[in-house]
Amino acid sequence: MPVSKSFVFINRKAPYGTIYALEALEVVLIAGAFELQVKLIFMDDGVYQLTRNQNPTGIGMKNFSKTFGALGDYDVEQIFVDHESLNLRGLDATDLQPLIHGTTDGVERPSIKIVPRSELGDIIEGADVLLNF
Amino acid sequence: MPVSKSFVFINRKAPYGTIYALEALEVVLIAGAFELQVKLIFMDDGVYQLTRNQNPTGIGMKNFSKTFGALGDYDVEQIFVDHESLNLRGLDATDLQPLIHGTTDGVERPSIKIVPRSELGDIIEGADVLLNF
Amino acid sequence: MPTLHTVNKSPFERNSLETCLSLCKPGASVLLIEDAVVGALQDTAISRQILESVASGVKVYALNEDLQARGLSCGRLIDQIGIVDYAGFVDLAAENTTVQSWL
Amino acid sequence: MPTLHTVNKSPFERNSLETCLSLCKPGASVLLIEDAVVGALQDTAISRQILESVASGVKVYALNEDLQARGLSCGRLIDQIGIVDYAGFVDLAAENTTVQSWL
Amino acid sequence: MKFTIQINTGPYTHQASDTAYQFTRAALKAGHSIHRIFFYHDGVNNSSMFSTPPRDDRNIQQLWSTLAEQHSLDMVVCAAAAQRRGILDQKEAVRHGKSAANIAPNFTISGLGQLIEAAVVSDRLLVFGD
Amino acid sequence: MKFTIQINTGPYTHQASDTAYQFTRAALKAGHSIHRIFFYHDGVNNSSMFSTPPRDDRNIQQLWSTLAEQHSLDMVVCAAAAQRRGILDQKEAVRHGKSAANIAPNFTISGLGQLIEAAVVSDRLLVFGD
Repeated sequence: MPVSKSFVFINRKAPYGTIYALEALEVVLIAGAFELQVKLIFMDDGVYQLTRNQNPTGIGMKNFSKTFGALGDYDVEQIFVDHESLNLRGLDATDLQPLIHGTTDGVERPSIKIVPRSELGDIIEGADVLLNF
Repeated sequence: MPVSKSFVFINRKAPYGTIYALEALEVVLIAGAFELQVKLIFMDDGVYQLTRNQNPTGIGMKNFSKTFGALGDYDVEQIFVDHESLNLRGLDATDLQPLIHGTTDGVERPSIKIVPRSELGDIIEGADVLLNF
Repeated sequence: MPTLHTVNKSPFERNSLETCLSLCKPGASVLLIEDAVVGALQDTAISRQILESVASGVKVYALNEDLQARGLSCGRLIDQIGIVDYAGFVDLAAENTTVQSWL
Repeated sequence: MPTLHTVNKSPFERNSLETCLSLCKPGASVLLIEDAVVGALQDTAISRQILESVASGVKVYALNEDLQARGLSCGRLIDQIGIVDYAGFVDLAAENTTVQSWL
Repeated sequence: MKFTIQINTGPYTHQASDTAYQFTRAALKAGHSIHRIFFYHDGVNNSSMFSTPPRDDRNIQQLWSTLAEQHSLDMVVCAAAAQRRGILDQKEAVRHGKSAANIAPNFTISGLGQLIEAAVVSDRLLVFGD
Repeated sequence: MKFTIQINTGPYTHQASDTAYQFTRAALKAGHSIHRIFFYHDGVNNSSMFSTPPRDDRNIQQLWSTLAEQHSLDMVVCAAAAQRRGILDQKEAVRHGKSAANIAPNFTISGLGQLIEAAVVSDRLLVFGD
């Protein structure tokens, strides 16, 4: 395969109401295994994918949000969340599950960065490949 | 079967982008054949179902909007279009295909009535059965 | 003849809740299910419209199982919204004379 | 690195066009396809936002085959929107360096 | 009270079939009766016997078939919608020259008239979809 | 230029598969090459050989199979998504004890790695969906 490309996954759908969030995460994990440079964007209703304390037992589904915690192990360390999307939805940083990754100096660092929308525009413009779910 | 019920079909989806408009029309025709009292509501993007001069040849589909012209023959004569939905979309009555039905005095009358949203609320409250597509 | 209105999509993604609230009558009930339960949170872009509907005599509910699925069950909901489970959904459908699903 | 943004849902039903326009950059192209072509009409609830994007340097297009399907091809479109066919869609995808589909 | 349920979306991709299932179970538990469950549009895909979800996930087709078995539910799949989307019973498979049927037990293919009839005779119609 | 196409919705219900087909034809006509067409989510349902639309309607599965035949297209159906939704090739049918395969000619079941590989080696990835 040619020189490594940067992949940006854009997640805009709420979890559970549709399967897109779950099946997108399966693609992210595969991309992580390819050792690509991977960034994730959560915006619009996609921010609900990261909420704490999800419990879909009552709707008969499994809690796939725990899988986000494994992203650090796949070297998926750059997770961008749209500030405006959180704000419109009455959410803030404390509503999101903490996601971390290890660094070469042995310290664990947070993977989630809350950014203004204009910065998401820059990330999209800078990507080699855009995947939408 | 028990005493005849009034059926109201609520059409809120644009044609061609999804199949709901076409498959809803198939249900309306069946309901017409049951000799029920049938009313149709077109609101939100459902108003695009009634535009004139549809030509989906270029997208590889057939023009099902011609079938609306047959509704009068099935005694489906009460078609309500939301004024506010037209207005927000830059449309007015002249953009819609004329739909007519015969009357006992031999005169053909228009089936489409453009109404304010509050009247749609009344029609929905007065229905025995609501079908949504 | 009160109607139960159900809405299943997020009000931040689609217009179905807004349309529903724009024409439902005093005495009607609106039940948020599936992704629409996100509309039950306080201080969102839709919360004022919900409170106006409640003030006009519309009853608004959210399905508990869907709230819990999305981690939204922790005291952050609009006070005037009633919480029901699937059994309560069935009761609402039986108590009202028709059900309007805003798909 | 200009991006081609495609939007396929009506801006009156979903928020995808609004989100797209809120972050696309001068020099980017936005192509309306499928149900999104209804956004190309003059004097709608979304037309001002489209004109503002055009003024900021974003190029906006609509797919002709989808306009014709919906009976919207009759001189009522926003003047600043370019009309392309499927071959033009392919050219836009080739001329820009990436394609962002706002699903 | 007599309910009829209409389901417009296929399994897994949208929650509608799950919600309809939970509603139906709760209605039966509360002592109501279910006149018919009508699968329309992509809803017909809920009846595919070929579906094999991961072991740790629910099997939506089996949930419906089992519920129908336990409560003698009348589950009808729209014939026209099923043809477009590739759901076949034995008769349709033979008629269209296909290698096998794929419709699961307790689902029946029939016409749209079954939806209208159900709406007429039921106290409530609930539609679950996209 | 080398394109890869991803399709996320099934046939008929959403226009995405039709649009992807028209785009693919136009790209081939313009002299571009198509590295792969990847069917994900409900997109896997485009490969069902059991689909029989009305005679006056297009047959989306056949359109794809024919285009693939003419241009030697690599059409890949995601294995995990196909299992959930009941799309089987002969091997999967045997493995899961189902009565037959229903995947149409020129479609191949494979893994998600095929999507990532395609995105890496292609000049452009286009996603069509809901």
